[in-house]
Amino acid sequence: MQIFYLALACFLLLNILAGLWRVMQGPTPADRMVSAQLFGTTGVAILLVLAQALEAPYIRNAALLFALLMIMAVLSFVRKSTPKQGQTGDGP
Amino acid sequence: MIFDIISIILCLAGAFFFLGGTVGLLRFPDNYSRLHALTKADNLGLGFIVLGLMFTSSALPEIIKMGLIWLLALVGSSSACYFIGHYIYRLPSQEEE
Amino acid sequence: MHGFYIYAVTAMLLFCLGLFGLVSHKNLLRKIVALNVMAGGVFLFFISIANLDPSGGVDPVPQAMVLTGIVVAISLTAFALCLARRIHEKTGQNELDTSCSIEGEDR
Amino acid sequence: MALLLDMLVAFALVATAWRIMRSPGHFQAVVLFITFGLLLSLAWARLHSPDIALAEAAVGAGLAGVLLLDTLRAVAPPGTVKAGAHFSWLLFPCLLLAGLLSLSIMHIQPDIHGLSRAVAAGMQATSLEYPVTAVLLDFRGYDTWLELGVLLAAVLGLLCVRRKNSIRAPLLPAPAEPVGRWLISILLPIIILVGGFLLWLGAFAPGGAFQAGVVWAAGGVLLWQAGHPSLGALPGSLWRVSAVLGFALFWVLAAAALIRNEPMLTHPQAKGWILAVEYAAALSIAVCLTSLAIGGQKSEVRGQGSGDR
Repeated sequence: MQIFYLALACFLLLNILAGLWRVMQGPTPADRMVSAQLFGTTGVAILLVLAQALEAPYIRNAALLFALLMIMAVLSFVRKSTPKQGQTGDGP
Repeated sequence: MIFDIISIILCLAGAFFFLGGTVGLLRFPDNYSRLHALTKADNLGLGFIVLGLMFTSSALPEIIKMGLIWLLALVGSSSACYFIGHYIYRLPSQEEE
Repeated sequence: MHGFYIYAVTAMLLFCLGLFGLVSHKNLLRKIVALNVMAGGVFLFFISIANLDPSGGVDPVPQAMVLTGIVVAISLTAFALCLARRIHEKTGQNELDTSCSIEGEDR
Repeated sequence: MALLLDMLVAFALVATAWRIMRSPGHFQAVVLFITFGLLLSLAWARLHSPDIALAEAAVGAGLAGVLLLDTLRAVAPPGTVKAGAHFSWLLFPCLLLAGLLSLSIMHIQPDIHGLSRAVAAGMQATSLEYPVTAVLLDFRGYDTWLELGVLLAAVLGLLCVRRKNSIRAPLLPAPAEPVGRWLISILLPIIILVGGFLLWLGAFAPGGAFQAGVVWAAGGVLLWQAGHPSLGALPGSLWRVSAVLGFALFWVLAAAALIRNEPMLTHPQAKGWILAVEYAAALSIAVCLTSLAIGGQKSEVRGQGSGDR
C-alpha cells in the first residue's frame, strides 16, 4: 500500500513538472498564475498522499495551510490591475 | 483488504483527473479554457484522492480534516478562477509583463 | 541514506544557482529572489544533515534553527523589497548604478 | 519508490531554480519562486520535518508571493524592458563551486553524533513534550529572542525607510466583487482558528509560535487585501505594544534570572511561563510580519494621490 501511495505521489509530481512548461511558455501573466494555482492543488494532493505513505499525520496540517493560503497570491495578482492606470507613465 | 482495493481504485480515478487537468493546461488554446483545468479537473481529482485516502485512514479526526482540506481547496480555486477570469476579461490584450 | 546525498547535492546546486543569480542579475528584485533561493539551499542542507542522526530520528536543533531562519529570511526579504521600492521611487531605476545611487543620496 | 520520489523532487527543485535564474520575465520568475516554495515544502515533508513544512507552506504560499507580486507591480509595470542576465560566464565558476561542495559532502561521516542525544537528555528538565519547541523556547531561547529582535529591527528599518511614525497603512478600497467579501468572511475565521490550533499543538507536536505567527500574519494581510476597516481601526498603541511584547517578555525573563543570580534566560519550572512566552512570541511575529508586508505598500498607495513626501 505504501508503495502505491509513493508511486501516486511520483505521478502527481510529474504532473507538476509537465505543468512547468506552461509557466515558461504561457503567453500572458494570467496563464502563469493559473498554472501556479494548479500546482497548489496538486501540491495539496501530494502532501496528503505523503502523509498517508510516510505515516506522518502532521504533514496534513501543511496541506491545510496550502489549501487555505494559495488564494492570497491570486488576490495580490488581481489587484495588480487596479492602480496600474495611473502608473503606466512613469516606467523607465 | 477490501478498503485497500477501494482506496486504490479511487486514487487511480483521482490521478486520472489530475492527468486530465495537466493535459488541459498544456493543450487548451486560450486562457479561458485553461481555467477549466484549474477548477474542474483538478478539484475532482483532489476529491477522489481525498476519498480514497479516507478509506485507509483509521482516525476519525484525520478523516474530517481531509474533508475540510478538500472543501477549502474548492473554495480557494473556485474563487481564484473567478478572480483570474475577471482579470482576463478586463484586460484582454495583455501580452507579457 | 541515499536521501541524504540526493538532498545535500541538491542543496549545493541550489546554493550555487542562487549565487549565480545574485551576481548575474542587475535587477534588484531578481537579486532578492536569488537570495531566497540561496537561503532555501542552506536550509535544505541543514535538514539533510539532521537526517543523518544515528538514532533514526531527526535532530531537533537544526530544525529549530531552520525554523528561526525561515522567519528571519522572510522579514529580511520584506525589508529588502521595501528598500528596492524606495530606490525605484527615488531614482526611477530597478538596479543599482553608481551614477544614480549618488544622485539618490543627495535628496 | 521512495528513491524515485526523492530524485524527482530534487530534479524539480533544481530545474525550477535554474528557470528562476534564467527566465527573461520578472513575473515568470516570481511565479516560479512560488512554485519553488511548494516544492521545498514537499522536500521538508520527505525529510521528516513537518515543522518546517508548515512554516514553509505558510511563508511560501501566503507571504512571499504577496510581497513579491506587490513589489513587482510597484517597480516594474507591464511593458517595461526585460532585463537579461549579465555575466553569464559566471555560471561555470558557480557550477564548479557546486561540484567542489558536493565532493566535500562525500567526506561527511555518516555516524556523526548530532545534538539529539543532548536534547533527549534535557527533555526531563523541561515542561514541554515536543523537542523542537523545547529547543526553540527553552534550550536555545537566545535564538528566538534575537529572532524577535531581528523582526523588530526590520519593522523599525522599514519605518525609517518609509519615513513614517506609525505602522498602520491606509487601507485599500474594499473589492467591488461580492466574491472577495464572501471569501474573506469564510477564510479569515478559519485562518484564526488554524493559527490557534497550531499554537496549541506546539506544546506536544509539530507546530508552535512560528507557524502560528506566520499564519496569523497571512490572515492580517488577507484582511488588508480585502480592505476591511477593522485593521485600520486598531489603536496604534495596541499595535506597537503587541509588536514589542514577545521581545520584551524575553527581556524580562532574562533580567529576572540575572537578578535572582541564575544563568540568563533560566525560568521557573512552570508550564505557564513557557506558554506565556510562546503566545507572546506568536503575537509579536504576527504583528511584525503583517506590518512588514503592509508597511512597504504605503507610499506607493498614497503616492497615487498626494505624491511622495
